[in-house]
Amino acid sequence: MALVEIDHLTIGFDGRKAVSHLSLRIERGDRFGIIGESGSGKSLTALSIAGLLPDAAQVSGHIAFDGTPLPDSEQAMARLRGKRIGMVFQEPMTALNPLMTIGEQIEEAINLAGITEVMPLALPDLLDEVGLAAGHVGRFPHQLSGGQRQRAMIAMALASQPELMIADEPTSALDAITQRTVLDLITDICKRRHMTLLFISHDIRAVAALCDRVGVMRAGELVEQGDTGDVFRAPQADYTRKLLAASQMQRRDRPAAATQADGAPLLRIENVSRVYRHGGLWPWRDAPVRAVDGVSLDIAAGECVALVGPSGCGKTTLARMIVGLDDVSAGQLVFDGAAYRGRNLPPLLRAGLSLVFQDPFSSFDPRMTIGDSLGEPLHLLGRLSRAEHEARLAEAIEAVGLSVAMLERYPHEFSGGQRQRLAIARALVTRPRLVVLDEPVSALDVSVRGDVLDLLSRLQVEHGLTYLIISHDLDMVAAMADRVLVMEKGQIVEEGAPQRLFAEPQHDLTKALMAARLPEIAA
Amino acid sequence: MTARNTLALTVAGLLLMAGPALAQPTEIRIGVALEPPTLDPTAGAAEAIDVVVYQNVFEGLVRIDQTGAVQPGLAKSWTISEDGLTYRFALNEGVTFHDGTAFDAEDVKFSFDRLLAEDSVNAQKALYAPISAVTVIDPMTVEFTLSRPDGLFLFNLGRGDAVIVAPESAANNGAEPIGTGPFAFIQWDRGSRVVLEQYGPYWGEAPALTRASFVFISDTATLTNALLAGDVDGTNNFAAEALAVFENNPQFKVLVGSTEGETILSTNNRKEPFTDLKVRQAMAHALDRQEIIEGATYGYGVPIGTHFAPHHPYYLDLTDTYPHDVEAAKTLLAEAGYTDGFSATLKLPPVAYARLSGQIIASQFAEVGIELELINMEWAQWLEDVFANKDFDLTIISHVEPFDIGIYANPDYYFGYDNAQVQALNETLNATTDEADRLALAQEIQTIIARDAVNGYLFELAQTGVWNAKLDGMWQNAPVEGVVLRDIYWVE
Amino acid sequence: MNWQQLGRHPSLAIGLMAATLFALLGLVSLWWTPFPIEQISIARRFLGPATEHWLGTDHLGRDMFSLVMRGTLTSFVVAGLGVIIGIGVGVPLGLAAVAWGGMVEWLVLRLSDITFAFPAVIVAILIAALFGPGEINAVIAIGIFNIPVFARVARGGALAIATQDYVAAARLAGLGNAAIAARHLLPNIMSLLIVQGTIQLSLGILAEAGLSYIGLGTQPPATSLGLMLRDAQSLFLIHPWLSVVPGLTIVLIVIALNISGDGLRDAIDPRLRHEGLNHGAG
Amino acid sequence: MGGGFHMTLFLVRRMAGFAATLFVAALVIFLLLDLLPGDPARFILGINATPEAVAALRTQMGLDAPAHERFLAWVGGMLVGDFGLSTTQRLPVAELIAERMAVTLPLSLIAMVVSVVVGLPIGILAAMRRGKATDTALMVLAQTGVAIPNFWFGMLLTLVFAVTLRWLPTGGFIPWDEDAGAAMRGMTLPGLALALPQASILARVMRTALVDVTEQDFIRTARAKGMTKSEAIWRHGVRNALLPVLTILGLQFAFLIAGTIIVENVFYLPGLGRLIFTAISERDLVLVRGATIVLVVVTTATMLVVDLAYAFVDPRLKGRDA
Repeated sequence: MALVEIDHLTIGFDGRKAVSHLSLRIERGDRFGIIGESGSGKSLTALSIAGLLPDAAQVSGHIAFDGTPLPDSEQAMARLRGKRIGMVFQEPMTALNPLMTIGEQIEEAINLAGITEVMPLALPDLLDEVGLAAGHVGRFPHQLSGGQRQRAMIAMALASQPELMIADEPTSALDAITQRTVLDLITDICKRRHMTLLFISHDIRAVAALCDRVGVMRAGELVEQGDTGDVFRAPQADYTRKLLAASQMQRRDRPAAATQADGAPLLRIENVSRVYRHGGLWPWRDAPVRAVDGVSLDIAAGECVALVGPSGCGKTTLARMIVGLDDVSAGQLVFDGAAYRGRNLPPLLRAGLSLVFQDPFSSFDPRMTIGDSLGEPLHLLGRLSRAEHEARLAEAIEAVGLSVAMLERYPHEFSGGQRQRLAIARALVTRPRLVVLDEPVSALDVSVRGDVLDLLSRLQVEHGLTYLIISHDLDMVAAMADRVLVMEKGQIVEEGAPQRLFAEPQHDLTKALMAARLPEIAA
Repeated sequence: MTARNTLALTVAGLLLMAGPALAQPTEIRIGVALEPPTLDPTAGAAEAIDVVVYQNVFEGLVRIDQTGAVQPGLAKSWTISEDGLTYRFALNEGVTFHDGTAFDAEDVKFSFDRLLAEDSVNAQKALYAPISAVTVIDPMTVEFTLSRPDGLFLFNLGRGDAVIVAPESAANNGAEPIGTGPFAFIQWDRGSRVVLEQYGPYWGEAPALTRASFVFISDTATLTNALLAGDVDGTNNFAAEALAVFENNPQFKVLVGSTEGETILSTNNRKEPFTDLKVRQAMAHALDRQEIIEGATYGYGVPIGTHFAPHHPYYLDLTDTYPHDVEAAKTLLAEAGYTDGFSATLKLPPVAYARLSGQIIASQFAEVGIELELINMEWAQWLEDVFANKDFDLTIISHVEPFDIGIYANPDYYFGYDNAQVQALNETLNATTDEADRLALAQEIQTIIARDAVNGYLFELAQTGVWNAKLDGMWQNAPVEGVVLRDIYWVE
Repeated sequence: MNWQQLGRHPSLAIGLMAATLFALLGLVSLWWTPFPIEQISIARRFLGPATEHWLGTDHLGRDMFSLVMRGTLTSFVVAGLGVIIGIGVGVPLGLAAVAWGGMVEWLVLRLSDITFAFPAVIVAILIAALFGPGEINAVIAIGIFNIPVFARVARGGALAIATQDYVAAARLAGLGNAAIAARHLLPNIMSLLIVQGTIQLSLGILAEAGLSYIGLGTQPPATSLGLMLRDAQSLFLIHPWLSVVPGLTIVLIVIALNISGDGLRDAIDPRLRHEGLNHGAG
Repeated sequence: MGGGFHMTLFLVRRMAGFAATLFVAALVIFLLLDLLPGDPARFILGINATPEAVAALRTQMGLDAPAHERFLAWVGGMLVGDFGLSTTQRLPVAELIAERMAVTLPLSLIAMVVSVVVGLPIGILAAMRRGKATDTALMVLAQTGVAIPNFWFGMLLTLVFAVTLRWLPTGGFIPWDEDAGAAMRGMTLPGLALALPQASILARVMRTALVDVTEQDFIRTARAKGMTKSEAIWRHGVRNALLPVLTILGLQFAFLIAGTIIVENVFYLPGLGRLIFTAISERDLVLVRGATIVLVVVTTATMLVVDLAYAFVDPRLKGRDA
């Protein structure tokens, strides 16, 4: 008998269907993965099994757990969750109560599970199982790293020794290295405990690595399901094929002519440091934090340089100083022969530099038309005639493959991929020479990432651009960059061409990053 | 019965059911609107001081009775010289201050030397200016020498400003008053109440009450509730607007009496256009006294046509000098050159009678073309602006000093009336002691100021007390400021 | 905000409608009242509601309905000007704190601390003593009270906006602090300000009533709901109607404004608007 | 992070800010009062006093010294606990304020306790029954509670409980040491009158905060652990929702200390608000500025306490500048 059996599940909000007529079976011992992009209804499906759908949801269809329909009463459903289902959520920071220690929260899960006989040993055992040191018990969530928090979440889910574990995007908020260790941990535990797993993710490679069965969801419907090997070897649905294709990054090679090294570098970073002090002007302020620590590097015109490193390594701070959003504490920057210290970047020089942000949803003012937003950087060029102003906007928006008519619209009318195109258009409007790309595709759905990267490649060639890409996505970096810099704790620890660097990593960090890469899906 | 009174009667009915009042037969709690800033009647003008301590804690050589007549006080008798310049007082024996120290002629001399001293802060110092010397003849006899005869001298000795204090305690009287009266000060819970207790060794007849508290309740609605609930036993002066609550209630008695408060529309006689007699006459015609009395005092005020208390034997009814006549007023204004009227300001102190009268007068004046801008002020500011700096057009104020017609003889006074004839008459009046002559003189002045329409004469304030029906002996009238406790008693 | 959204929030619709109705009633009194409000006629005082005087007459014989109309206007104007002062001074301060940061932010915070440290009633008493009691005094006191409120709301809202990438994009585009505050921060905290403004408006109407009660607010012959209530207070046992009319008007206006404020917040806050979807759409 | 050391730093910083606020506030108060029209001496002596008497009193009250000398003397005096002598009452200002605090402080506390005891459960209940009839009814009640003018409600309470039922006095204050029971009875009705709007506000804030918290992920986590929705709200939601409520409580206490003047009037209580009110009308500037600065101290100190309490309750804020 299947542990979970879903029959014609339909979930709607205000009459709009988020999940429609979904049926699937998860056998005992299965590790079942659901793949889908944002809004595909995959999380709602998972929540419906645990009876955790929002109150406003209208549900029809049947869900049976271990052969019995899910109970109607919240009381009975809570008991079922507490004893037989464990759950791990995406964002461990918000999923943990900020006012309680980790130990208290895990202990609470143990108490709720009601397994008194194992109580005396439970907490240390659990900590041991998820790899948390006993010293963390007394800490609050904000005092732990993302990975540690997710381990605590897993410990809570395991407390009742559940038959089913539901993991909803458990790693997408974590950085590459941590992501891998948490996935490995989940795999280990499932194997050891013979636990059934429902794994929800947008990352096709993670599903491939972890699950033996897989379902693919799109716009509320299950387009395909089956054994992982079968589905990926011979995908039936177009959508699955598209996802598979997108997961395999091809190297975007450019004609060599694009790189025109003419001696002097376009951007030179000379021994730049950035020190943050907290506590204002008081004499007893806190010890300073060195976010960037003596970094020097050159970027030649036409080059595509990538800066990789774990979160908090200082790569974003460095980018902010380069584009003039922040000031250096020591050292200086030289762009196109002119030295500056950050925010003192003069307007005309500013026009030669631009930045594309990571999150296309927050990079446009929701109250301004796209045209107004795109036109903003044109201030840097001094007074332009109305005609020239409009010509520039048209040029930029057409360059990214969108139409001039869209300039009148507002940001909420666009999808994520379109917005990122618009963000790139804005970066181009002043015809800059250097574009800094901060995680340019990581906030986008997998299926559109490739398109955006293609666009970037094309633009680099067409406009003779120089790119500095900030990212932790090694596959993307490998596909785009001519040169990769690895950064850790404010310093650059390794540098080289991507092929060489990834083949023979020297520094420990680079090695760890490489080790954390999920295997490509065998075609 | 009108529907409006139903609620009041319902409340009253419930009171009856609630059973007999809980008050003890020898204690009294009196609600008063204003808390005194200090308890020393010789160091401040506030009426609230006298309300609490006058004749209760402190006594003067003589005392004023309910009718305004002068009676023996600490002085059991006195003789006046032929020329009216020497007063010799024989003092009562066995009088002690509440701190136990004995009272004698030295205390009298001390009190008046203090009052008249260079650095004296007595508010009414001017009234005692005729005193040229106070001489101790023997411990029980004291003699006052005046520089000129003063018809009001004895009355003034009976005022709160001239009470006898002891040198040992005088400096501290503001916070802890020590006098010779039938009640001794017990405590002052600031912002809340003053408690007095019968003084055992009092030299005179012991009062019926053993204990009295003055509870300070400024809000009329609150005072109404406190009276209804029996939390206070009475109040000497209750807002006329809410008297209806108590008027037909057998649990309470309403005492309507007279005060010395002539309420006038004070006019700045120095200032255009009020320098013009015709303008002042027009304003007098424009006033509808009856409507003002009805609206501002709910009919309790007594109309006056001049600056004199109607209950006084010297009073002359001049209310018909300028009867309410809109047409006459308009004609006079036109004659004075103000065909279209004029505008002026009316500065109002923070008392209900002034604020209400002001609104009504503004409405009445508007009918004859005079536009009034009402400016409401606090006391401190009113005193400075209107009284000290004389920066005003019109104001409404009650002059509560007894027999204060002399202010019309002072051209520097705030309303600035300068009439040599009145000044001469007043001088004669001050120096005259013969009753018939005094009456004639006083009435002549009354007539002149009424004809001159110096100010708009509105009404004499009434004193409207509300008391528990079982209380008796309260003063109905207020010839001087104060709530005199000595005669009050509970009837069974 | 459009009509459809209004339909989805019935309490908001009712609140806005009631508040608007009262505001209109007040506004009309500028041109027309059934009787002139200055007209005093002692002979006609304390009349009950009847066909001629819909709500009866007060202690000076004035028409109660006319007084309520004008009183509503005064209450709205006093509270409204208080809000305008609060917004006019507080919002620029709050925005400047975010746009400039550092020393400016520190100063703004201290300034708002200090303003905040002065209780509103005390400010009103001091101002009344300085300039005399009256509507202006009430406006200033309520305005001063509103300044730190709006400064904090503006700062709080703008802080959240300032972390958005489009603000960084504007800086990249060479916009100065003032331009960023005006172009990006202000428009995006507008809805926040509208909600807070509605709430402060209702507080202001109550504050005006309170100030009038202790004699520091509106002064006769002008009138306000608070002043009417104060005048009627001592007559409550004899003529309760005189208190009920202005009292109930105040209660209704305040409730209407509060419901509008709450409703606007629910309607505008996208987190609440998309309630349900944000739980699961992963 | 070194918690203890950071905590001390945090405290020291906060205290320094506190002192700076107070100094500026003192300056503002002094300047403002110096501008007031109206002569205190003239006020005391009334309309018939001679100019000489007024001048004599002015000298006696120390009004003749230059402004900066008077300011320094005032601030210097306060540092050693000397607030000066009231000009009208001739008593130490500190003593007068202390007397009034014996009324205002307990009154505010009673109002606070009542509003917390009534307001929070109503807010929690409404949030739990969100969207249902109970919620609507409670929130209508709370809306009305906020909307009724204070003095009106006080009057109504008096009519019912004091005048008609005679359970409690209409007002007035019996000192605590004289009869604590009577003092308590006297504070009951004003306490209730003050508590009504505060409780209504608290109920609304609590409801909103709890509804917000209910949408947080950790509530879902708690439910995933095996709690029902209401258990999760009780055990995890309420404590988190109390954080914003704490700020409101601080504001309310500060407001109550100063804002009781209206209720003090209705119940003729000798509180701080009325002291300032009468002191200003009597132009007793020494008393006014003393009492005002005390209020400012209380308000600012309350905010400080709230900040510290926040840091104490919320582990995320420990050792950080809020």
